[in-house]
Amino acid sequence: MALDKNGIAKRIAQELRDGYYVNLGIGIPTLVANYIPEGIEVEFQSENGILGMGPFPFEGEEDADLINAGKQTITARNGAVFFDSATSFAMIRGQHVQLTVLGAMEVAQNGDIANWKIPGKMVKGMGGAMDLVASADNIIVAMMHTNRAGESKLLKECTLPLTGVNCVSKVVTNLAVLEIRDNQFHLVERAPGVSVEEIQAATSGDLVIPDHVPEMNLD
Amino acid sequence: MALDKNGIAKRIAQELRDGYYVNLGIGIPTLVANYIPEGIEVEFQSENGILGMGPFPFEGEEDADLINAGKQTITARNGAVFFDSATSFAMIRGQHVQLTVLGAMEVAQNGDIANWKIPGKMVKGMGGAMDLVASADNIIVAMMHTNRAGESKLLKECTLPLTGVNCVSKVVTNLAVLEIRDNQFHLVERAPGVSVEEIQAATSGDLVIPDHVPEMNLD
Amino acid sequence: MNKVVKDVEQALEGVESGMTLMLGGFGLCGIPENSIAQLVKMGVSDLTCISNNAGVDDFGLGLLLQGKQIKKMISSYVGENDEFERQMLSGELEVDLIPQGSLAERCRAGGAGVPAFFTPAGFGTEIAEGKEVREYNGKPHILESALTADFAIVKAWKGDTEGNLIYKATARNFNPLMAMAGKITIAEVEELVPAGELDPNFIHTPGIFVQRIFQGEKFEKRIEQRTVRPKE
Amino acid sequence: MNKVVKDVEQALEGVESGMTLMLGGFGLCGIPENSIAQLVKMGVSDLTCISNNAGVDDFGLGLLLQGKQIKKMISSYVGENDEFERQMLSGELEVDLIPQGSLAERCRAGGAGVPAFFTPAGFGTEIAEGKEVREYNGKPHILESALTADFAIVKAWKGDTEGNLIYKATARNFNPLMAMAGKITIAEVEELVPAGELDPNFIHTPGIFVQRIFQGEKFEKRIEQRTVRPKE
Repeated sequence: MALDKNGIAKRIAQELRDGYYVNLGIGIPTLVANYIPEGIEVEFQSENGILGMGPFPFEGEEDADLINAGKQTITARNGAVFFDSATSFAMIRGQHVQLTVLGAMEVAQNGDIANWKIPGKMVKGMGGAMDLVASADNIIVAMMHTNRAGESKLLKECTLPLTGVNCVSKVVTNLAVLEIRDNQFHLVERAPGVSVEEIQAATSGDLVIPDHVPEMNLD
Repeated sequence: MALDKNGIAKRIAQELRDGYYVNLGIGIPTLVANYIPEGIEVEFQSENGILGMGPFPFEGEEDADLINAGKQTITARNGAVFFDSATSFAMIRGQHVQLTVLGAMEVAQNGDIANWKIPGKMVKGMGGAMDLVASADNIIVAMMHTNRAGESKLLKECTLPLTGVNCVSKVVTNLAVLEIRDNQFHLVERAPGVSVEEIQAATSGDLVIPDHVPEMNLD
Repeated sequence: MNKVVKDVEQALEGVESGMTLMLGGFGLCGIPENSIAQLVKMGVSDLTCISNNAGVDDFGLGLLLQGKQIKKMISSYVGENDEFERQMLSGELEVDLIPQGSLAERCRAGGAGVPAFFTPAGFGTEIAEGKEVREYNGKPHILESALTADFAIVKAWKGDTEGNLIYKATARNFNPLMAMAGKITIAEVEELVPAGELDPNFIHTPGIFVQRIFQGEKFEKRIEQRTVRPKE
Repeated sequence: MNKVVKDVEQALEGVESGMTLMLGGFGLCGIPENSIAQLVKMGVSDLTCISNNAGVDDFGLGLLLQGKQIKKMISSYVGENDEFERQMLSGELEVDLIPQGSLAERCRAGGAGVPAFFTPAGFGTEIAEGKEVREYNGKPHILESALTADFAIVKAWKGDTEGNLIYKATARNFNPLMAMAGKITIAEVEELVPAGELDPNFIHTPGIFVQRIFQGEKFEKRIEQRTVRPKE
């Protein structure tokens, strides 16, 4: 069965390593914070100026001056730090953040990503996404495998305006985990109960399928 | 009579304007802080990271963590701020400092200045001088008119390695106040009792002498 | 060096139609509410506004958009605003979208006298069109230039009479960077204290960057996305 | 994220001969005394040291010069040191002198992922030789590149277990910039406190930049120029 958003987040959480500083984008990536594996300590950075982001505040304890990049009210953990936007992107551009998780509209088999603009429709802007994808060594995209029209979001080439080039290293979708290398998608894991054929059918880019494709372990 | 170092400092202090942020170099420039005209408020920046520098500490109250760019123990005034070296030079390079006073070995009539290196002798380094002279709009040089060998320090062209080009706007020496424009030194004031002829003799660069050259008023 | 002005009217004196303004804040967090209200009142128009976001329909820079006072927005993210969308699609409003990190660094550069710098952000995208590309450490970078403004308008938590500022939590964001980059920088603060009351070790914006400071009359501090968890 | 190491030995593990080190401090103010003593003890040599100054004969980096452990100094001002002078004039020591503001900005750039930037400092001087010149705002600027180091060694006043640092007064200087630019950054602090004790609003160096932190055993904090006025 294909994963829901929480399932995708749960699978991505397995990519966390002890000591990682992590930037989570808006949407599915935000949910990753709910599934930190036991025995692992990570610290969340939000590009509007906090390191050590905590959970949402208790009702009535919201502080308008304390938000994340999604403009949601949040809290600060013990040991948290606030800083300005230039320092924040110094952390990102300077590769001090070990893992970036973000959503996408399209990912190409060369690692290109498009997630900020649909020509002719409303343009909301790239926010920090272009800085994040251009800087990070370790970028995981969290998204549904196909769009609402049922078309594959894993393409030979992106059709939408790019956010960054050759930057995505891994994609986790509702159907599969895929690695990007040698200009191809490499199928690494299947969602529980999802067949290789389903994944192949939903993938428009070149897909390398090994002999054995294990199911994700989400327990 | 030619001025002493304190006289030079006193004359330069007349260039201070209310609301100026001022960077004073090591040596004679430091003394300028002792002669702030009444009714004028200025703030001293030291490039090692303080704005709002106060006088030397009382004996026994020195703090090793509180020094100026000359490595002297100092105090901080009410409203002072400490900052890092990048922020300090952001102030300087970004032209937020209205007046820079520094010493020189040579000044040329096009505004070039040399004050950091004598080839073959010990090289101590430029410290912040190159940033200061390249950035500031308003640079006053405080120096003796001639060197120990009696040679003019106001030249057609500098002979020593340059610290900066076309940057000095005014020179105050033990003999005179001179402005630099149109590739010439313009004599503006004489030290009390010093003749135009003495100044002319001590100046190797082109000197423009107006009909009337007033004496400095140091009262 | 006293930087205190009487009120918001005096603070914004000299702001004219056609000028370039920087306005601090991220979303509605840390925006100079009182100054924005005054800009509406003054009716200045044809403004170029540099601000990470464009407010919401009825708050923040959205208020200036309603009055069609803005000619051009320079931002990184401009969602959350129907009037913005309408004006942009109709061509009434020019929009220059900039990666958020480049926007922050370009403001800092403007204040720090660094006219241009290389960054990897945006390489290979339409943002890089017409920009110089150079490879460093095996990676392409594009040359970005500094931003400055006729007036930078920032909002701080506390400030002293010398213009020294401190910000609270994530309301800091672009404020300290824009404070550096204004030809004239105006700070509105929640609390104005005498010089010497703020610890010199913990100032976020040194007063040298600030020309005018005043205590804002009222801060609504609207929350854009109120997310909470129930008390256990 | 606990960054605490047991002592200075553990903190400096992995520093090897031939490496590039950044060391914070201005003169003798805010230098990592304990780490320098340990470098002497370790006897590592052929070091390239990036530091605004080179200490005095018998303190600070002067101690490493005495042991001829430094191959190259990258600094802005190196007076106050006879042994330095001797080694430089005899050609034993390479010296790269950099304008102080460019040094600071190059360290910050290294930490911030900005590989190069333009600055007016040094144009027309020997510092600009071989460097690209470009005019901005009618003024020539030269292109300077970022600096990074195998290890950055900084000294802070207080630090917490997560590596968050605060500095005291002008002992801040180059420390926060170098902390950003080390592949591994080591912080020695006068006082190490548990996470949560430092106000998150007033941290000078966020812990993300620091890999190892320890409380120094002893700080001499020598004064270079003791200037005082008599008590009235």
